[in-house]
Amino acid sequence: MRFVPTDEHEALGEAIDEIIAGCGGVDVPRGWANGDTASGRRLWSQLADLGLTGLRVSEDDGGMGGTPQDMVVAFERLGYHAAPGPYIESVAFLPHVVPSDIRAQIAQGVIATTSAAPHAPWAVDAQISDLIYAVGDSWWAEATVGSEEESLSALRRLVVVDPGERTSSDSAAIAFAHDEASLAAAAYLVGAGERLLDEAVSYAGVREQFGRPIGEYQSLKHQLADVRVALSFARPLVHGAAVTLSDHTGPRAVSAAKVAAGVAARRAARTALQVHGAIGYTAEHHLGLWVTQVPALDTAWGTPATHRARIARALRAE
Amino acid sequence: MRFVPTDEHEALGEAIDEIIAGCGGVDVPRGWANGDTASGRRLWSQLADLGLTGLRVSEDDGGMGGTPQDMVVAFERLGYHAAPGPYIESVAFLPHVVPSDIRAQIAQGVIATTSAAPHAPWAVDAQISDLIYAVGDSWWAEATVGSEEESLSALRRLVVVDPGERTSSDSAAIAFAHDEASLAAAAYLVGAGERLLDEAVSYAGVREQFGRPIGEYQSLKHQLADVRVALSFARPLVHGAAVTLSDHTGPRAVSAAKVAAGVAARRAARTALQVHGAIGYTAEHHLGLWVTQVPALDTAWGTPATHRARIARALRAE
Amino acid sequence: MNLDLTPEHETFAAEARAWLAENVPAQRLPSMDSAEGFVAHRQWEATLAEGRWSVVSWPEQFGGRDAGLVEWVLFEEEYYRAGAPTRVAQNGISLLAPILFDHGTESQRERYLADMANGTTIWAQAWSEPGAGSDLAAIRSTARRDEGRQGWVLNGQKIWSSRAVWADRGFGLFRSDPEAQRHRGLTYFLFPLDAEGITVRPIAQLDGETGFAEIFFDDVFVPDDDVLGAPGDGWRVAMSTAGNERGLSLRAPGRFLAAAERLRSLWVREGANDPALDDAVVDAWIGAEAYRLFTWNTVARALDGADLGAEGSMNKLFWSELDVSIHETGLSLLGARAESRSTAAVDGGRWVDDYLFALAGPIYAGTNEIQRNIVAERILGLPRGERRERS
Amino acid sequence: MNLDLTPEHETFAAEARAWLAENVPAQRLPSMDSAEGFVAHRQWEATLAEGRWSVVSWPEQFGGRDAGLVEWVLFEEEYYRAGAPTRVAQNGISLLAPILFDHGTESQRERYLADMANGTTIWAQAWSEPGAGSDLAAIRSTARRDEGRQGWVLNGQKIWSSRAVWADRGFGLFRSDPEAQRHRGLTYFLFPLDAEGITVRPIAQLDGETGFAEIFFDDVFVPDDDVLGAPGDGWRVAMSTAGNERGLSLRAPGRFLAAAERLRSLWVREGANDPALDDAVVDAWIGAEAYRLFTWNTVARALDGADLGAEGSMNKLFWSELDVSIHETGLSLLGARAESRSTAAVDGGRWVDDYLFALAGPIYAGTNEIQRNIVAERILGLPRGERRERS
Repeated sequence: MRFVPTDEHEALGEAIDEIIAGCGGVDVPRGWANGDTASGRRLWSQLADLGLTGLRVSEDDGGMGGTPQDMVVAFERLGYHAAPGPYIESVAFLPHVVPSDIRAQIAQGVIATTSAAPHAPWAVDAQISDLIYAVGDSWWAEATVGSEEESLSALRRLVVVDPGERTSSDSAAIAFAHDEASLAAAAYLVGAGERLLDEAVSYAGVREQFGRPIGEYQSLKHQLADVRVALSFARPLVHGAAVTLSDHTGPRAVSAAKVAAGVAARRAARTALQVHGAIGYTAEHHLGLWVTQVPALDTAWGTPATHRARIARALRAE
Repeated sequence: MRFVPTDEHEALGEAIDEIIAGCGGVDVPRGWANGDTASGRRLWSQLADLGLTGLRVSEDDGGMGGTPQDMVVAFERLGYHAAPGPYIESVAFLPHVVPSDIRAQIAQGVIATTSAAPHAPWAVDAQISDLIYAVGDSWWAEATVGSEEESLSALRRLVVVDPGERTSSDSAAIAFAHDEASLAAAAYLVGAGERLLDEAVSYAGVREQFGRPIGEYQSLKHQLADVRVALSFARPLVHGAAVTLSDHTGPRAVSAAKVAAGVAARRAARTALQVHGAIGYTAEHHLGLWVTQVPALDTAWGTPATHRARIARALRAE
Repeated sequence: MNLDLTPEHETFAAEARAWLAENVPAQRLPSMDSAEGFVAHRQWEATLAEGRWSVVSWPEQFGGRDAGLVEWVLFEEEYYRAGAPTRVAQNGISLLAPILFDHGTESQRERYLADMANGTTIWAQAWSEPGAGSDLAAIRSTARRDEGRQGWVLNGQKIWSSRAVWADRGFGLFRSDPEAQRHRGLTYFLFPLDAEGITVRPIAQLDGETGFAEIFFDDVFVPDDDVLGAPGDGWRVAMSTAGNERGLSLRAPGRFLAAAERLRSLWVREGANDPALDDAVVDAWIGAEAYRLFTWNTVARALDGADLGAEGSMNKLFWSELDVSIHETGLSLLGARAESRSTAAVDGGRWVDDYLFALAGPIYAGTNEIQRNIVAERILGLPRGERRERS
Repeated sequence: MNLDLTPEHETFAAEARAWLAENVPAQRLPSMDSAEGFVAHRQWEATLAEGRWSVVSWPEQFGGRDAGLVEWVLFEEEYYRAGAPTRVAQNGISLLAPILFDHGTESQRERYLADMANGTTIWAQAWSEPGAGSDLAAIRSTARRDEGRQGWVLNGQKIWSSRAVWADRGFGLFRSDPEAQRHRGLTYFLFPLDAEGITVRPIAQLDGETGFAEIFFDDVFVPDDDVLGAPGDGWRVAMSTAGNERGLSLRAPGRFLAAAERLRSLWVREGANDPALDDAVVDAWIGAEAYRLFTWNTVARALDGADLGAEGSMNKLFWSELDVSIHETGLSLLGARAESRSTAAVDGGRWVDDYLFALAGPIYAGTNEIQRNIVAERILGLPRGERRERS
């Protein structure tokens, strides 16, 4: 029993932080939101060199053979930095579905995306992806790009895709892929929530109203404390679900993690917006990147209602 | 359009306040909680003299022929003072169900109670009542007292009763009686919430911690402000439901009033307890009379779940 | 205690309903915070004015109907129920006009009201500054007396000015007495947004619109004619506006009743299979009903001459939270598709747009934290404590 | 990062489980805050001690098993899962014993620990005073030096002393230096509750129990032997207890896991037809799981030597709100019958009892407002502001 990130996990997180800082930090998602995906693609390539895109690809297929724990550590950092692009699709979902040659390409840094109805009805960011798929309950297919829809999130392009010829696939493997994608989204949400909290705390320390830093006002203090508590109790659910992902209790643990991470991150977003006031509501301030990404990811890969219903079924059957 | 209490309503409320003050104010429910019902019975008799117990009995039957609006004004005051005894049963429910000779007795001040399953499974306070009934969907009956159960509320005794010979009754009239009883409970809850808020505001102004009145702390201030808002928006629903009680939208309006009054009063109870701290948690302080009465009445005469479900059905059918 | 309309009121409401049914554009107009949408919304103001529905509560001489409070609320209910466009003239009509009526000169009323009512002149507010958001008394933009030209010279910077990108004129407070502190020594000015020395910089919002702008003042001359109220008296003049903005006028219940009804309709179409969301829909409906009845009670008391004072703060807390929760529930009902704001999405993607708009509610027109202070101190009478000053 | 138990830990948990299955009373004991229940609970402490399960983390010489943190949490999980009685010796074991181990004399440990472990001596805390609730540093009860008798004379009044009505001994802080301010000049004393000059007055609680008492001190003599830590050093000594009370020790996850499981069971039996309550049950289960995993993470970090400091405040906020919401949901599932606390009611009426108990959670052991201040200032590093002082 040692339920705490290892030194290797810490090192992985720090490596990701450094690479993102080197690519421009917040300028990466800011550029992406404005249609300039160059630095985002450079980031993708550097993270691929680190091994991130092959984290869940076996060493035989040219990947790192990492664990779900490694995966959540990585996605928490991606969320913290609002890293744009179809990471969930490429890193957490597709490797469990596509054949080994495609897995190997993904490990090497090829950008892949997919739709996976009903929980992921669009192939996110297909317009910048090299490989585009559609996945059903028990099949996968290469897909072609259809119409594009604007997302609630400034960072996501929702692309309708048409599946080509379908290849049968193990439905259990696809179900597992859905769970891992949901868990990746949960980890991303926790990271996003941590960033929103950091932004709010910094701003509260410098912004003054009525002659005092607003961080002295007890009302904002308590709202921020509640965010701290919500995130601190959501995170162990994410890490715990990573540990038990392959157990028979894995699906409910993933659902609990996704629900709690979404609640905590939404609370962080609302509070950060409230602390920043109007400046946080502008597209010029980077806060909005997280404020809109959070509800989008809370909805994607299983809505809270979907995940709660799955837990209810499991608890009733117990 | 003049949606505001009339002068007559104000006068009725003040008369009730005065009578209760004359009977000992908070000592009435305090005594009742300790098993001393004498002042509570004296209060009942004086309120009967005022016309309260005959408020919803026609003048032909010796009552006041009052409106549902009069009724909610009265129950709000009863709730404010935590007046104990089966007022909802005698004043709001039974007059619509029992024959005119019994209505006349109630108007004269005879204390009556009833069970009305499923929403009121016990005949509250039957041990001190003169007339005891059981009411079903389409019948009523005199009833005998069975076992007694302790309530969450210090002010209510839950008495299981056995119905005797059943008399058929108009099911529409019984349904109307249920609605009026629910509305009376809602009004009582709003009054109770107002008292809890008043108690909390007074205490917050005098109690000091860390050298300052706790009412200066923004966190408690904001909690109290939220209670003020919740009660201020629940009250118009109660008064509005009284106005439209006989319309086809009456039932949903009653349900909305009961739900909102319960939410607001529960919030008031939680906040008042938090403001008072440990002293509020003692049986010696009178705050507990309201703190326990509120969840009991929120549950009685249709739980929030029951009332929300009824609204949902109405909205879906619209 | 009644909710009965007089026959006159019923006639008024029926007339409004009929006119709206005939005139409301079938297609939602483009956002009024876009160039194209602004033009379309300005045209709609003209249409409203032709029907004499743009400013029902104003005197007839300025384009109104001399309507009372009850009629005004009825009109607002009908307006939103009909799905009519957002009012691009809103800031002028609800923030500036009451001040012009109370504090303006005869000449100012003549010059500005009629054009405000028909959309010829769209007004933008210029309240906040960087460093003076909810704390308006911290204003630093200046007005320097110019005796020779019989007027004032404005300098400084305003921010969060809604509609200012395309609007015609602005109104706001400037510090005319540099010696005076806080809310003393401020003056209320009216000015054209294309005046020499004014630069307007659009600020894009979270929702992709550009409803806000910054306004920079570099030696902008304003003649005495365009001082509203007495010089130095701007704070008192402006505060009646702030009360208005937070109070009844900005948020008649129609908007929330309409949103709750859209939610109900969405739920009947989309949500019948997810009973866990029933309660949220029901609570939204209860909230909208509560808001409607609360308003009617407020109207009755206002007609009785009650001083509603700080009650606007309760109002603002309630509607801003209700609006967020209606739209969160709407997005929940949409499930995995909630994310799309495409016009091909359910209800044309407006659930996302309206959700993002709702998120701003707890911030603007005085943050909800400030509103809770006001409720706690002015309504509940709790002690002020350590805060040094507050609007 | 793993959640695997070692074989030794699994053996330990299995042994505890087996012993509990054999020994936990089939019938719920009467409330420990009643005369009869106190006796029954004291007897249960003796039974626990016979099995050497009363203080698993203590050294063997005092009746413990030298168990580590992991075993302790495992034991707590098994304990609550088995539905075992509330611990009447809790305050002594979790608040006083850690101080005795850290600050006590050899003689004090010899005198007190063994009897604390087997229920012979039940201890009550005497922290708060009227006027010094969450603000402990405002203590006014005094300790006057009596050189002749080599001891101290206590005077004053303590309140909110749990278990004091039937307990044997008490511990608490008194002001030994009348000149010193706030948290300086306080001394930590141990005393028998039947000492001459002590009067204990029961205080009935909202839930009808008498768990609290006031303790009045009228020239109560305490010898130097019963001063814990150095005279004047009481604040520092006591604060390690307060951290403890708020932290890991008082609320191992077992209690909330057991409550969430009771809720799940109730819901399967009673709530299947009311889907609107499903989400609340699910959220309670998620909360209990989060608490369990958070605890295991805390245990791992504590074993790594991390300073957990203010984290106990997050813990307290979370469990106190979770406890209220589990019991509110339980009552909702019971529908119209929720109100009854009769033994004939569902689950023996305990949902009402436990709900009322849960309502006290956000108040005691430092109100949740104080905990939020601590989280905001010590964990998030937000500025203290003008509050003059805080524990």
